[in-house]
This record gives sequence, structure tokens and C-alpha cells, in this order.
Amino acid sequence: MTVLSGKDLPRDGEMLQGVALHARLEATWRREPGFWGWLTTVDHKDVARRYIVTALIFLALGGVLALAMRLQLAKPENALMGPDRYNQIFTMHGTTMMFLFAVPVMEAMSVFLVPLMIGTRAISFPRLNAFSYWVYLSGGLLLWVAFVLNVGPDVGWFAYPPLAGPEYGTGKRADVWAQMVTFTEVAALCISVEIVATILKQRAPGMTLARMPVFVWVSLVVSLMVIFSMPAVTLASGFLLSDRLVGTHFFNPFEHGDALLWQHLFWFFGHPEVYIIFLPGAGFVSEIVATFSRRPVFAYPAVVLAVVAIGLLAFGLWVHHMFATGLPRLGYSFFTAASMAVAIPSGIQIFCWIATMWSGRPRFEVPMLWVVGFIVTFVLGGITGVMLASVPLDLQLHDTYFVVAHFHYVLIGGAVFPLLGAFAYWFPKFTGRMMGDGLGRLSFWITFVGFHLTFAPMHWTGVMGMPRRVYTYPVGMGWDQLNLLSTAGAFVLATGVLLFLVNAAVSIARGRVSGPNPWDAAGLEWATSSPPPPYNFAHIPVVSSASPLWDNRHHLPVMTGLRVDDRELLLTTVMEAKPDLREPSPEPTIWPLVAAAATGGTFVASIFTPWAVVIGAVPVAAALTFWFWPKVAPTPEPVAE
Amino acid sequence: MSSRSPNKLARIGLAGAALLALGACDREERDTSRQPKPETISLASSDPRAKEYENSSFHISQGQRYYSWMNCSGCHALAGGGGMGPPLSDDEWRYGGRMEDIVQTILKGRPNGMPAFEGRITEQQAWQLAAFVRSLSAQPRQDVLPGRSDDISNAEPQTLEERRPQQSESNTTLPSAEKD
Amino acid sequence: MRHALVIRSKVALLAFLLLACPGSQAVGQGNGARAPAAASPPDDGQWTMAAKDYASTRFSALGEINRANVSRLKLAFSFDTQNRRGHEAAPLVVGSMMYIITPYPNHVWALDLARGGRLVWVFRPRPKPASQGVACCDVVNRGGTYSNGNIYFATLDGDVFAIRASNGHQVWRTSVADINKGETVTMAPLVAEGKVLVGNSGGEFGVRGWLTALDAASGKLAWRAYSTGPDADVLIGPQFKPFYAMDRGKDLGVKSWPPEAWKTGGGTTWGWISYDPATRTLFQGTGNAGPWNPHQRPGDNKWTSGVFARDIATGQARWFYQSSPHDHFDHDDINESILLDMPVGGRMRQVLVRPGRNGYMYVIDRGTGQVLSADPYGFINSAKGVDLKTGRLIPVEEKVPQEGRVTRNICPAAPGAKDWNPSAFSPRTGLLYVPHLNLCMDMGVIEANYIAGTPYLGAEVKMYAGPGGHRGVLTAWDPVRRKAAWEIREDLPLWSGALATAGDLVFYGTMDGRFKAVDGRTGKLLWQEQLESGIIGQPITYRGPDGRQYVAILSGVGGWAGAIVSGQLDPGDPTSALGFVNAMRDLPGKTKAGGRLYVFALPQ
Amino acid sequence: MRRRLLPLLPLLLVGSACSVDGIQSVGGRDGQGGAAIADLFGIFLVATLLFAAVVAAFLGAAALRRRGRRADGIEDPEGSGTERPLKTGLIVWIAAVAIGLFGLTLASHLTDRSMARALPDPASALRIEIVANQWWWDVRYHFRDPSRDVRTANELHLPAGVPAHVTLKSNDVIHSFWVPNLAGKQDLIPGRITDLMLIPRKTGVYRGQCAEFCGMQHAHMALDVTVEPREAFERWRAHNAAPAVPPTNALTRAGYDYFTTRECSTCHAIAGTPASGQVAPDLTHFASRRSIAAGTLPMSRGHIYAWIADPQGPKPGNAMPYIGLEADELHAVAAYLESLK
Repeated sequence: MTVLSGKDLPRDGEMLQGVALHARLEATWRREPGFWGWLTTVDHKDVARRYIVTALIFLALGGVLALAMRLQLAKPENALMGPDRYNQIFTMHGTTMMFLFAVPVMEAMSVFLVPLMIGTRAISFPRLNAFSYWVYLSGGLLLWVAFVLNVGPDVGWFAYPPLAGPEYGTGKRADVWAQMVTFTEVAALCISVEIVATILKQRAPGMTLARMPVFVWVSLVVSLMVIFSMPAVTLASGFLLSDRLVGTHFFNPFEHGDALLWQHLFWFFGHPEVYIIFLPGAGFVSEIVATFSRRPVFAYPAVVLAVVAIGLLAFGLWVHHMFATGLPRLGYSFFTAASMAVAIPSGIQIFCWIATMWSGRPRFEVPMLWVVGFIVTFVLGGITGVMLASVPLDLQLHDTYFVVAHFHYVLIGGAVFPLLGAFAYWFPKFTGRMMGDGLGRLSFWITFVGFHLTFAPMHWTGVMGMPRRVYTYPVGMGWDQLNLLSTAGAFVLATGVLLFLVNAAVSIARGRVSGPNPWDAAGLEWATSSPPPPYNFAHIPVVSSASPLWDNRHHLPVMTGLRVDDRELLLTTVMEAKPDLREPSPEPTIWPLVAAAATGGTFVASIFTPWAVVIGAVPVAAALTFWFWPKVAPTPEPVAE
Repeated sequence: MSSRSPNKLARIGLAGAALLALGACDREERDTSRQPKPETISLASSDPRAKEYENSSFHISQGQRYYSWMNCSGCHALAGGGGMGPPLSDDEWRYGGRMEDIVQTILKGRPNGMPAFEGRITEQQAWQLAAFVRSLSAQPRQDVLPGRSDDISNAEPQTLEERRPQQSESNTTLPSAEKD
Repeated sequence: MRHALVIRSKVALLAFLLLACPGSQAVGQGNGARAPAAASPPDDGQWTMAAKDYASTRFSALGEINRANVSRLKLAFSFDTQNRRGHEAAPLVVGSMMYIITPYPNHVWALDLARGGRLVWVFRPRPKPASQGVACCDVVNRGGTYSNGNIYFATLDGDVFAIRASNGHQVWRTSVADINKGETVTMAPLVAEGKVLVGNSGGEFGVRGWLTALDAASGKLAWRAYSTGPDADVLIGPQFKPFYAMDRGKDLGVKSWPPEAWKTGGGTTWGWISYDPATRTLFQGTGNAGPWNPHQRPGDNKWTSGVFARDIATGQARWFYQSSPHDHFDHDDINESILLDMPVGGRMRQVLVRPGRNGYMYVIDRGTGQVLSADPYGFINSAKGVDLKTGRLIPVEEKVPQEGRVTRNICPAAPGAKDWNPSAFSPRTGLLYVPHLNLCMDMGVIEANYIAGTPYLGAEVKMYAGPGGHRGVLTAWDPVRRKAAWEIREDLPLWSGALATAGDLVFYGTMDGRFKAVDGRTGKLLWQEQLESGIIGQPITYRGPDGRQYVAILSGVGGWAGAIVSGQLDPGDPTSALGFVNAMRDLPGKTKAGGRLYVFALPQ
Repeated sequence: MRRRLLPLLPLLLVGSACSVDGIQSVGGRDGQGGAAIADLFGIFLVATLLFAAVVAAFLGAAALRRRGRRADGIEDPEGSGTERPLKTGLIVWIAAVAIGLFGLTLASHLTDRSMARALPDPASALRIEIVANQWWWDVRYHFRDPSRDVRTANELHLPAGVPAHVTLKSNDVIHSFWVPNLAGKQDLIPGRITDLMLIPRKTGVYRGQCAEFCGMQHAHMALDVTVEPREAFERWRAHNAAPAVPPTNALTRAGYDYFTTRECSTCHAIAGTPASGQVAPDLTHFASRRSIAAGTLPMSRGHIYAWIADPQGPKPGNAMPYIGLEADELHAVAAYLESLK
């Protein structure tokens, strides 16, 4: 074997550019053809699109459940469904929306956008990325197949023991829930690790931390939050499973297990979870506002610091979900203060976005409509949030429809509205086509009106004493009209979301072809074609400002020298993003899918017997062995002189 | 859980998903219906109602609740270990161990001390109790059984805690009036 | 303290040796305590009641078998009772006959001692089989009593029998208990002043406890005194002069309970009754309050877990003392009361000595019910002591069982520092030989449901060995100095009674079947014999028709402690046998079920 | 942009909802502390709406300010001259938000503390123990003399103006005790004992409901609360401490016989009769209550019939079994229960 010198290897550069370069890169980075290629792909864009489509399907399913609940609650003493069915449905709604829609879709957006925004050819750990999708899909299937088979969890998305424990959580319903959590946590943790590594080590040269787009900052903060919060719920659901399956006593009060331990662990995850869902929304809004106001976002450092502050504060609030549990009263005040303090960074962000519009020249395209809808709704949700942070008020309002109204204002207003805006905004990047404008505006207004029609009345029903999670309510409590209004609103809301999806479907087929940068935006993701090629960028861009495409309108500087015959990435330094190393990126492979199937089988079987963990370890180990098997005779690579 | 043999468990584990798909609907049904299951009198060995109750996690959990409420646990102990009454967690059945035998035992009583519960509980409750009783000796399907109940554990006692007798002053001396 | 015999001087020892004369009713030298003569007449070599005498001394003046020769003790004869449940009874010896009462079905075997224990007759009372289902702690019987030519005993289903001792023919039969309510009778009746005194068992079934006096000649009801309810039912009248303020007031048996709860409040009398002929007063302990869950019965729950002094003629109460008001731990107070006259605080007092279940050795004035002292004789962490000013036990708050949450390390456990198995008092040493337990428990309570004839407990209990890891103790207690002289630690709980003899020996048995004789002064083990089954019975001694001294014991493990063997319970469930099984998981490996009388004597 | 303000209007109306006179209404001033909470709610509402209005105005102005001036060029923030005033504005805004939140936190804390301080010594209060079960409330009044204790279910009678110290326990899963007109909620957690002080100010009839999801029939776990003058409460107490009225005619006697000897008495107790079951609601004065089965059905003869005949119909999953009474038995038992005033 002859050792090749570095000069002999094909690299991009003056010798190799244009069509020839594209052809070489295409050959190196494309996925394998056909169904096999579909199964084995490790392209972050393929995986992210898959994630997004799957999450949207779960959104639709969760939405259908919501409509079913609203139908049941449309009138008092309604006999549409019994308590057993209703309890499964509201549990499935919450679980689906939180675990199968909101978190995955936000992470999928990061998986798609972050490598493009920071100018790299692939996400780090692309096989892990593929693995995470298959695991997520297995978790979602487990939950929904179980639901169809009448084994849907009926213990609430929070699954408080002892109700979810072995004695009162009859059958396997709670096990399905707990194991589904394990699936989605594994998937989310995988992605978070990838995102953090990608952001810290793969930014385009010159993209210092201070020049990162706000959305990349958000992705970094959110991923770190996932890494720190999700283990708590994984631990908790593991405890619950072992309580249920092998008779441990973590939550058995009789043997000094503690039902409140669950609540602490769960909300230590559960509260950050809310910000994990909301913060990407803030990231979307920052990008959209800047683009359509024709100026960089106002007070970028303040916005970034606000994001980081929310990420930190999120871990100090969990007890405000537990004010009624009888913990020492004085300690509550700390959590009240911490909960209220979140309003400060949120307020900073709101101010900065409006200030960006104020000092820019806002163009109210469809994504901007969603942003304005977001600001209005989110501020209202924030108001009720501040109220709920107060112990005396929370003790009255906790677990009433007031809280239902609050968190739908925050989650739909604060996360789904920006997400839909983001879909409209990046739709050309996903598909290469523009999303229809007229239908887009119509769907926004219907969704917006439907949303408030649904959830605004719930403030009253809550204040008038209607508790959450009831499958029916008696006549004569004064809740009837308000509930009917909410039900009507829910259908308007659903119509709006449906219109959005129809618009998307139509636009994929027949939308206007967009070109690389239809909005004339500043971020690197707009520097490549729409949709981007498998290798993202022919040459790695070089960045010298926070708005590269605006500051270098005519010629974006690039660097060259990456190999084109092998998947090669440029690694840069963590702080300054100076070129550091060249690193190979893995090839497509089937093993993530096999490993995910083995892991999934193990998880599912361990609902029934603890031995599944022992037996299942064999196929999992085998799949991982093949996955990590070193390539035969790695292409020789001389050390740079 | 110790009664589960690895073999059996392995089988269940591998067939877990299949089981889920096959029987889940019945097993998880929260059948709160008013009527006891319809009866078919048959000379065949097993009452067809037996499976319906025994393969239902809901009925077993109801039975578990009644086991405590109807004071079964007072004689037969919480996990069926026995006491005033014979153990239920073993494979010995003085009066037959089939579901319908146990229902008969519960409803009609047995001469050596088992009281008759007919008229004190409903037939439905007796079937649910019987399903739970059989679960104590791990006879029904494993996938409908709870891992444990929220009761006292059979773990080793905690003897590490330092045990020191409590003392107070007043017991060491006689009331002053008595010191004559 | 083991083997720490207190002999203050050589002079005392010399004086003792001079006075100690085998076969005579020697007066104790060690501390001045002695049983009142009226309640403890001179020994006639027979054993006519389980406790030997009305003072409940379980002391025999026979001294042929003594410390020097006991090691040569050999089996004289044995007899198979054909019953494999727990044998807790004391054999009776009257003249040349021995009578044995077995557990359910409560056969009475009459053996001719003159002919080597040959069977003369057997009486089969045929109790209702259903009674087995309401016997809390194995289907035991604690013996009969002989009086005036008749053997009196009670069957498990609550029938009291008088049968001719000579031929076993029934004289009368009176049903006193209703098994449909959960009532059974397991105690050995006491016959005094022409009255047969018998009480019910069933504190675990929500019964209402009582003590009944039947006319010994006819079996007709003389009186019945309930342990709960209105004063008229409890036989509280003008004679009633309790020492402590907490026991004064009208209808406390109703007022110290939630409405109606006294009707299912327990307070059964299933243990030992002592009788003082001098004052014609009987002393009767009452059992635990029902249900076990104390939160279901706020209040002091009079008159459970205490001791009554009653006029034997009318049953009218004279005084009452409650050792465990609002009982938390199933601490019945039915243990034996030993009548002693002894110096307390410098003057002789007529007292009851009661090794209480709650772990305190009570010394109570027989006449007034005043507690003179209460000292722990076992390990206690569930109480801080007894307030002698108010008479109240001072509970430890953190050991009170919680609803829905187990409380750990409650010592003593539900069977107490000592259960039913009686102590013996030797006037020669002045020591009380207390066979007792060293068990602790985890206990949590839950709401109990009352269904007549089913258990009414509301408790989840798991017992285990107390500090030190041993489960049984034989303590030689000096009631005058209020401390233990010595103690012997036994691995298994001591569930057998003790016997003291003028040979300065103490006999007792262990649950793994060892029948032991130890030195009454030092506790030194002098002799032991491995029997077929564990011993939970009461040893006796008597002078045979041939004039020699014999020692007899029933072997046959069972009872609450031994139910794991006699009932073949599942050691995997810690709550089996109300939690006792957890402490006895090793017993099936150490003994097996049995039922046999063993009689020992010195070789001729 | 006034349309964007429309959604704020409902929030404004929330304030008016506080004065709604519901029997299960958060804004009630019927218990001590209720007024303070309502005031606090008002403070929060005004303060937060003020901030929301500022945001809305700013947003509206920003949207309208340069609308229509389309250009493809990129704004130079530094050059436009708005950057400096906006930065000042940001600092002012942060300060305002921080001060506002501090004020609200302080108001909340002070309200909470003052309510806590205003609570009387539990030892002097009426002692009530409430044990939650799936899905009903077991209510016990404890007195120094235990024989005066009162046990009832799914109802609470309180003397107006007298503090009641409620001890809360759960027999199975986590529940939450909530009578919004009187006080905030408090969870009942198995293995723990929690408590709550109720100080009703105004006589009336209120409704409480379980506020923590507790399983199948979480929706049907209510309790009726009657706040009455002290004398009326004392009468109620005395009446409820007494045993049940004996049956007076052949029909009720037949019902009594059935009840005390058959399935009913296995779980239910009626004081003064042999029925002593402890695991289901005490029915001693059943007919004097306002509702059946924890607020599931209003109390009436028809509903008593309906409930006994088919308890799983209106409240599926509850522990009361279908017994299958014959018509005459049903008639008798219902008549007997109806006589238990």
C-alpha cells in the first residue's frame, strides 16, 4: 500500500469547483438509492424531515383527541364517552402533545436548521441521529398501538403514583406510558448531544459565539436543558417501572416510599420541558422578526442572555406545580420569586422583538403574522403565569381550567404559533417551493380566532371552579355555555390548523419555486440551494459578521480544501471558530435502525418481564458492535504539516 | 416475584408484543357493568366465566381491594401467606383450586372455619376475589398481575437503626406521697 | 447481668442452706417476697390448676429433683395426643390420674399414672369445626382445672364442660361464646368459691370481651362482666374505687370510645386469672382494644388492656388499672398476675406482680390498684415509662402506628415483651422466672372493615428479632430489687411457660423442642432433652403414686409463634400469622409439628 | 390594530368573575382569607394588564410606524438613530418589569404570610378529619370526648365564624380537597397527613370537589358544604351523633332487615344497627344529606332508587356493586334509606 500525500487527495478548491465539484460531492454524500437508501440514510435533513412529518401526524392525532374531549365536555352530563375512555384520551392528548409532538418537532427543527445555519456539511453523530428517529418512532407507535388496543395510559401525562403505581394503576397502561417516556427521552438525549457537539465544534470559520444566530443559541441552550432535565424523568419512569414490575418501593408510601418523590423528579423535568418547547419558538421569532424587519434583531446580546437566563431559571421553578402538596409554606416564596423572575427575560425578549420591528421596516408576510399572534397570545399567557406563581392564587387556581387556559396560551401561543410561522418561513428551504400566501393568511386568522375562542373562556370556567381532568360536570354550575363556546372554538382552531396543513400539501406540489434566498434573509442557511444538496455547502462559508448574507451581499467568502472523495467535515474551535481539524463523517448504514429495533424490542418486552433487559441486551450489543465496527483500511490521511 | 421462573418469563418477554396485540382489549377493559357474567351450565371441567375474570387486570385489582375490605387478608395474610386460614400462595387447595371452586368456597363457606359470604357480597365480587386469590399463587397470566400492592414489604427488616430504650424520669421513683 | 446472682454475704448463704429444706414450703430468703398463704396452700404434690395455685406461682415444693441430680433426669413415659396443632396446655394431676386437654378438637385424655400413663378414658367434646376459622392464633387450649371431683375446661367453640374426673362423664355443658361473632375460648378456666371463671378470646375479630362466672355445680350463669360498654354491663357499681383519676367516671366504657365502637371493642379475657381468697377478690386482665388500628377508636378505650379486681361472688369491680390506654400495638394485658406479699418502699405490701405485654413489670397494690412500680424487663422503645402519678403509660409519639405508612422498629412487638406464657415464682429465691420475647416489629395500620365473624384488625405487621438478634429471653426478675438477677437468651421466642421447684430448678422449653432445666439461682443450664416437636406448653411437676417426683410437659409446636409450622404457612409473606411468621422463617427447619406428652423422672 | 386588543377583554372580565356568586367559585369571599385572595387577584390583574397594555401599544405602534415603506435594502440600525432611545427604553422596561414583579411577589408573600398569621391555634378549632377514598369523602368530627364524635360522608357542616382545623388523609391515591369559596386547595397524599384551616364567614351552601386527578371517577368526587349559624350547627351535630332512627313501618323494617343482614352492611355502617361496615360511606343520617354518591346525584327518592338499582350507571367504576335486588327488596331498602333523616 502506498501512502498518498495530502496533495494527491481530491479536495474542493480552485482546481475543483462548479459542476465538477457538485458531482464529486453528490457522489460522496448522497444516500443510497431506493428504499434501502431511505432506511439507511444519515443525512440530517432527511432525518429532520421525517421527524417533522411524524410529529405533525402526532399533532393531528393529538388534535383529534382534543376535539373528542371538547365534544364530551360540550354539555353537562354528556354520555358521549365514559370515564375510562375519557381518561385515556386526555392522557393520550397530553402525552402525545408533550412527548411526541412538541419536543420532537422542536428538536427536528434544530436538526434541520442548525447545520445549515452554522455552515457545515452534516450534523455530528449522524448515525445516532438516525437511531434517535427510529427510537422516537417506536415510542410513538408503542403508545398509539397500545391506545388502539385499549391499553392506552389513563393516569394523566404526569402519571402520579400511587394512581400510576402497581396497586391502583391496573394492568399495563401505566407501564406503556412509562416505557414510552423512556423511548422519547432516549431519542431526545441523542439529538441534544448531537446539537451541542455540532454547535460547539462545527461552526463555519469566523462564526464566533457572538455571531451565532439566535436560533442556534436557543438550540444550544435547549439541548443543554434536555441533557440536564430529561434524566430526572427517565429516572422517575424507571423507578415507576421497577415499582410496578419488580416490586421496589420507591413510591409505596406504606414502606416509606414517597409519592412526592415522583412529583419532584417529574416536575424537575416537567417545568424545563415547557421551556424546552417554548424557547425554540423564541428562536424562530428572532429569525423571522429580523428578516422581515430588514435589520438584525435589536439588542442581540440581551436576547441571547435572556435565553440563557430562562434556561437557568427553568430549573428553579418546579415546586410551583406542587404548592398544594403541603410542603413547608415559607419555602414556597422562593419558588414564587423564581417563577415570577422568568417574566424578566421573557419581557426583555418581547421588548427586543418589538423594538426590532419599531426600528426596522416590518413586512407582514405570513410568518410575521404568526409572530404578532405569538406576541399577543404569549403575553396573555405570561400574565396568567405570573398569577399562578403566587402561592395564594395558585392554591385556588391550580388544577382548574384556568391553568388549562394558561398553559395552552403559553404552549400554543408561545410555541406552536412561532412553529407554524417557522414552517412558513423555512418552507422554501425544506421543499424548494414557497407556501401559498392567501391560504396562509386565512389559516393564520382562523387559527388565531379559533384559539382564543377555545381557550379564553377557560379562564372563566376555571375561576368559576371547574377542575381539570373531569370527564363530565353537573348541570347548574354555570359552566355550560362557556364549555360550549370552547368546544365551538376548538373546531374553528382545528379548521385553521387543517387549512395550514392543506396549504403546505398544496404548496409542496404546486408552490412557486423559491430559489436559495426568497426572503432575502441574512442567515447561512439561505446561502445554499433550496432544498439544500446532501452536502449542504459546496464550499464551507467563512463568516465575519452576525448577518453574513447581508454584510456580504454579493460574494460570501468561502474556505476550501475539504476532501471530496470522503465525507469530511471542518471542525473549528469552540469559542472563536478558528479552523481546527478535519474529521470524517460516517457513511449511511442500516445498523442504527437495527439497534433501534433491538432497543425498542427490549423496552417493550420489559413492560412484561424484567428478564427482557437481560435477554434484550444481546441483540442490542450485537447491533452496536456492527454499528461501531471500524471501517476496513481507513483512507490514509497524512498529518497536516 | 420470585415465583416467576426465568423460562416462563423469557417466553412471556419474547411474546410480549404479541400478547399485547392479542388480548389487550379484554384484559384492560374496565368492565364496570352491573350484571354478573352470564352463566353457562356445563359438565365440562371449567366454567367459561373463569377466563373472563381471571384474564382481566381490572377484575383482579377489584378482587385485591375486596380481599382487604372483606377481611380475607386478616386470616390469609396480605400476600396469601396464611395465618388463621390456610395459605393461598401455595399450590395446595383443600377444596379445589379452579376458579369456580374458589367462588364456591367464598360464597358457601367451608366447614373448617371458612365463613360463607353469600348474601354478604355479590357473586360478581366473589368471582373477582377468586381471580385475585388465584393470582396470589401466580396462576393467571403474568401480564395481568400487578407487581405488588402498596403494602408492607417482605424485605429484610431494618435493624441498622440504633435501638435505644426510651426513658423518662417519672417511672423510676414512687410518687412522693408514698415515700414514707 | 447473666449469672449475676446477688448473694450479699456468706452469712446469708449459710442461713439459706440451713433453712432450705426440700419438700417444705420454704420462705424466700433473697428478698422477702412470698405468696400469700391463703392463695398458695402447702403443696400436696398434685397439679390441679394450670397456675398451680390461686396466687399463680407455678412453684412446686417438691425438691427430689434438684440441682445436683437433675442431670440424671430420664424419660419415664410419653403419650401421643394424636393432635398436631399447638399444645399450650398444662397437664393436670389429681391423685394418681393425669388429664391432658389437647388443642381443637379439645380431647381430654385421662391417664393412669399408677400404670405408667395408661389411657383410662378419653372425652371428645366435638366442638364446631367452624370455630377453627375464628381462632386468631392457632386452635390452642391452655388447659383445664380440677375442682371437687370435676374437670372443668372450655372448647374452642365456647362451650364450658364439667366432666367427672373419675370416668369422664359429662356433668354439665354450658355454651358461653358465639363463634359467629368471632368469639372463641382458649383459656384455662379457674374455679374458686364454687364458680367457674372463663373469658372469651377474639380480640382480633371485634368481639366484646367478657369474663363469665358459671356455677360450678350446675353450669348456670352466675354473672358476666363485659370489658366495654355501660357500667351496668361491666359490673361497675358502688364498690368500684379505681386508684387513678383516669378510671373514674360514669360509663367510661362508652365515653372513651367513638359512638358504637365499644360494641366491637375487644377487651377479651383469654389469659390468666388469679384469686385472693383472703379478700375474695379475683384479678382479671383484659385484652387488646379492637381493631388494632388505633385511629379507628380515639379515646382511652376503657376497659381494655388493663386489669380488673372483682368480687368473686357478684363480679362487681373493685378497682381497675389500664396499662395501655388507647392500646397502639395489640398489647393485651391478660398476662398472669402473681400474688405476692413483699416489701415495697420499706414496708410489706400485698401486691400483684404482672409482667406486662408492654414490657413493664408492674407491681400493683392488690387492695387499691395503685401501681407501686413499673420497670422495663425487656427492650422497650415504644414507651418512655409509666407515670406513677397518673398511672399512664407515656407513649413515644414517633412509634405510634401511622395510617398507610409503616412505623419501623416498634419494640416490643405485637405479642409484647411477653405473651400469654406464664412465669413462675420461687419463694426460695424470691425470683420471678419470666419466659418472654425479644421481638420488634414494623407496623402500619389501615382502615379495618367490620364484618361479624371475620378479622377486625386494620394492621399490617412484620416482626423480627429485637436488639441482640435473639428472640427469646428467660429473665429471673427480682421483684423487690426491681431488676433482673440473671437472664438466659434463647434464639427462638420463648413460648412455653416456666416452672419453679423447691429443688431450685426452673424448667422451660424452647420452640425447637429442647426441654431445659436451669439453676434457679444462676441460670446455669443443668439438663436438657430434645423432644420431638417444639415446646409451647406449660411444664408441671408432681409426686407420682410411687412417691417420686415427676416433671411433665406437652410438646407440639404451634400457637401464634409456631403457626408457621402447625399451619404450614408461607414464610414468603411477611404478614402471615399477623406478622409473626416473618420472625419465624427458620422455624420449619428446626422443628416439626407434633403432639406428645413427656414425663421425666430420676432413674430409680 | 385594535383587533389585537380584543383578546384582552376576556381577561378584564375575569375580574368581574370574581364577584360571581357561585357555590364553587374561586372568587368567593365566604371564608377568611377569601377577601385577601380576591384583593390579591385584583392587584395582579391590574398590574399585569397594565404591562400587557404597554406591550400591546408598543407592538401596535411598531407595526404601524413604518408600514408600507417597502424597500429591499437592509436597515442600518446604528444609522437610523433609533437604537439609542430603544436601548434606554429596554433598560427602563427591564427596571419596570423587575419592580412590578418585585411588587407582585411582595404582595403575594405578604398576603400569604398575613393569612398564615391570621390562622388561630389549631387546638382551639373544631377538629375535623377528612379521609379521601376513591371516590368519596369520609368526614369525621372529633371532640375531646370521643363518644361525641360524628361520622358522616360527602358533606361538611361548619359553624359560621368558627375556625375548623381539617386534617386530611388519603386511603388510596392522591386527592385534593378544595372548597373554593372557603379556602385554597390542599392535597391528600397517602402516607402523609396534611391539614387546612377553614374559617367560614358567611352562612350558605357551597360545593367542594376533588382537584387532583384520582382515577376513573375523579369527576364525581364532590362534597356539599353547609355553613350555618352556630346553634344550627350544634343541632346538626347533636342529631348526627345520635344513632339512626329505627324503622317505623313494615316497609322500612323490611328494608332495615335487608340492609343489616345482606350485602349493604358488609361495607356500610348505620349507627345503632348491626350494620358496621367501614369501607363505604356511613349512612346513619343518609337522607339528611344533599346528594348521593359524592355529589353524583341530588338527594331524592327517585335518585335513591336509581342509585341502589344501578350504581354503575351514573358513576361507572365506583366500588358499589350491582346487587340485583328484587323489586320489593329495592322498594324496602330505598324506603328505609329515605327514612334515615
